[in-house]
Amino acid sequence: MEYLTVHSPILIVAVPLLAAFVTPLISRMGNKVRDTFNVTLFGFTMFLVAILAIDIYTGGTRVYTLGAAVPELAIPENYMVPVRIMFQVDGISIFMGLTTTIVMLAALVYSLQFLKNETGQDRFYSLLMLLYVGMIGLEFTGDMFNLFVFLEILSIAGASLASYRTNLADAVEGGFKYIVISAVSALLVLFAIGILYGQYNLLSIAALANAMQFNTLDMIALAMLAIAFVMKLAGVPLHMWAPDTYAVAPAGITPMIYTSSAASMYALYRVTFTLYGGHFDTTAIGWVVIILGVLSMFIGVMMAIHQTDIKRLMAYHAISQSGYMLLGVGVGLAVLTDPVALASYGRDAMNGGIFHIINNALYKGMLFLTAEAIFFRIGTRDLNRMGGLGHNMKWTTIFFIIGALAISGIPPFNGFASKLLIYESVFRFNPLLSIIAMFVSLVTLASFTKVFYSAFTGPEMPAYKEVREVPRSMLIGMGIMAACIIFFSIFPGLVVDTIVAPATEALIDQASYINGVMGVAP
Amino acid sequence: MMQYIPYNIPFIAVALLVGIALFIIIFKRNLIKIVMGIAILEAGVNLFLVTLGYRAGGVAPIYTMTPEGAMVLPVPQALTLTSIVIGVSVIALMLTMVMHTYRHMGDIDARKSRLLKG
Amino acid sequence: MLSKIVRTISNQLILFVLVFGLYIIMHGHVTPGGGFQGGAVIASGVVMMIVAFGSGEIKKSLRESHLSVIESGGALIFIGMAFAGMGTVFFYNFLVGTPVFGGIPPTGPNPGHVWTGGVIPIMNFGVGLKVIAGLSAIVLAMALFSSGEEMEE
Amino acid sequence: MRQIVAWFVLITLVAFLVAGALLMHPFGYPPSDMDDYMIANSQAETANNNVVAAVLFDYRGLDTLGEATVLFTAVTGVLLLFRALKKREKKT
Repeated sequence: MEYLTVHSPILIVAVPLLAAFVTPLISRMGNKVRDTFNVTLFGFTMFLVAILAIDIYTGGTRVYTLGAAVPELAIPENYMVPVRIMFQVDGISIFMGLTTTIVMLAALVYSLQFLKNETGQDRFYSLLMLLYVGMIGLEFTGDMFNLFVFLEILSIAGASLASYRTNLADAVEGGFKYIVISAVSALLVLFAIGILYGQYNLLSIAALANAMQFNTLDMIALAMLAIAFVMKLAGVPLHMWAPDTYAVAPAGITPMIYTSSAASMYALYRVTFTLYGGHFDTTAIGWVVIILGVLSMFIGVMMAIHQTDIKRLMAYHAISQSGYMLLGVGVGLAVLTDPVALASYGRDAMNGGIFHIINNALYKGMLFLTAEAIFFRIGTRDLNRMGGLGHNMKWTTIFFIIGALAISGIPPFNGFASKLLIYESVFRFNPLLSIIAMFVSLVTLASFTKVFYSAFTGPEMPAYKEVREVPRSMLIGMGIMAACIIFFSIFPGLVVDTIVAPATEALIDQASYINGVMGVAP
Repeated sequence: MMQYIPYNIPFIAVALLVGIALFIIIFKRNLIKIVMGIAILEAGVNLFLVTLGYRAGGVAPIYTMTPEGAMVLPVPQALTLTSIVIGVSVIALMLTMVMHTYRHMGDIDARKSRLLKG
Repeated sequence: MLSKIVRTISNQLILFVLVFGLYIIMHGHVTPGGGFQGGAVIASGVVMMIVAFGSGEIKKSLRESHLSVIESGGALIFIGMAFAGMGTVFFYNFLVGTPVFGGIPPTGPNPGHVWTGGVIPIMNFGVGLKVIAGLSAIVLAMALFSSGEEMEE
Repeated sequence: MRQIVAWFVLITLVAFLVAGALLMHPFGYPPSDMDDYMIANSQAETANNNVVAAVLFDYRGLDTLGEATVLFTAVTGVLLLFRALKKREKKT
């Protein structure tokens, strides 16, 4: 147990990686064996995530140096800078890790029966595991170049899964768009890493943050990193790929790609708070993030209203919801150097923004899954051709209602809890922003009401008389998400205190992140 | 700043290479050309990484039968190797998708396809 | 399929390519080279065979499913060596000082010895297998697709 | 309009890049704290003459594992996209 706790950061990455490598071999023994194998190894990974989370929430940041004589030995003896790759897991990392793991569990279970009649299942599972590895690695790593490598893993796995249905031209185009955007953004990240490396000869995030001088070159690097991550998380000026890709990706994958955008958002926060924070007045960059957030919120929801493709509509809502996260954390960033404002509302705004990440991954993921369940049964995503599905797909309808109410911020659902935190704190920062946020929430409600009426209510359509409820594993996949949503809705205070507040603290407290590496006495 | 210009020509070359690549990616609409643009962008970034590690008069960082003297930095070479392989992978996947698009559309011009507009 | 001259020369040349690639892979820890470089050399040999004989001919002796298995095997060797260091830390070079590839070279320039490097030669071998199989599989799949052949699942 | 915006973005980016290139450390004289450690200690720590191989497989081993994974992912992805879409009749 002790051993597992010490090694859990790397095992969480290495075990699914092993599963991905073994899947092509083990699938020769039959589909049942392969499914059991994957689910078992993922179950073990979940167990590891759980023990790591408990360890972090009780013991603080964990550093794991790969290849050193002792895991905690980040800097070689009698030397001043770290030379090895290290994993550095703190509050925000494990928060993102938990989010990713829950979504992955739902996606994996959902895919089990969804894929029954498709070819290429072995490779699908392999890539799904690799997508998970990419996200978790991106969230846990404490090294800039390693972050780039994991970013590429998740991009390539995501893009090839997005165009899984190669018989549809849209699917291939969606995947191509995603890979182009990913490649350009990853190369921008690599360029920025090169600039930082050339100046400081360091690659560890903590050591770089320690050495940061914030001269012109650092600003250029920051601009590149910010552009790259905003591109990857589908913030508004660079959001064009998101609807195409989200709409065509097969079920189970859309929530995962969406969560990988959240992982890019984590990378953006990690760079702005941990790498660059504390060296300059963050007000300006905070405002940039806020403006990006408001634009994403507003334009996303406005584009969503007139969509008729159910998944495109949800994709635009996903962009709009990312705006809330950017807004909340942006306010925190803008007041980072002002202790009074930070204590009175900055922390709450960041809590709201970060809490919204997990809420949104859950209900947005579930909505994507319900949309895909409808597509699975009736073979179209066009809202105008749906109707009366509530008669035959009762569970899907219930899940859709839960998700729609949560995304619109209706009390008592968890979307309301996080949005309320954002409204209250942002109102004290700038009332106008808060009003825009509330307005967007109303429009979201209107939009989802429209979807609900056109898809689920109304008389039973003759064409869909034979439509049945989706298979059980798909229902379980959606049920996992719904259960988490309900849990989060009943105990929002508990969730904020246990997992969100440490995440916020980890972002604000740059010094302890640096000390986790640089402070270890040789 | 001025005194560095004669020595910084490799970095300027990198900047121009990246500029050319971005020009291609932004303005060209042929999918193959977009892939080529990304390949050039990769080449630019790889050149940047490997020039970062050059030490004047240095020898390759391999001790086997090496002459005495300062060695160039090994880390950028490792990073470049990693990034080359990643580049190959990305481009292989992109070309796969282009081949599929061609099969569906009979054409690889992004203007003619429905979604790849912006 | 190209002309008989090309086919004959390719048939002779592939041996040299294989030997050269293996040399680069197995001496990766003493001279310039390593798994990726050597793997790319051998994979380019495979590409030469595909060009000379045509993908349909190659498909009879080289299936993607086999390549996929070889690739997984290479990846497993690599990650297995990393896991084997778990006694101390993931990726710990536990073979240094042991009889297997454990010789420690003298500090400073030296003639070099193959029996050094700890886990690195083994990892190089795993990566080499992986790169050979991976790159060949990509090119073979593309060649088969563009010649309109049916792919196995 | 779109063209103008695109040109503006491009020119700004290239200007930034050239400015960055001029501000970099002089070519051939990089700072080298981390790399000096590797050059000095790779033979003793990893029993390896080739410092680049030592960096690849030991000091930054996870990057190489990630890189191998990227290649694996790409191969799996390519084979996934080129797969036959219809299930084949099982040979008995």
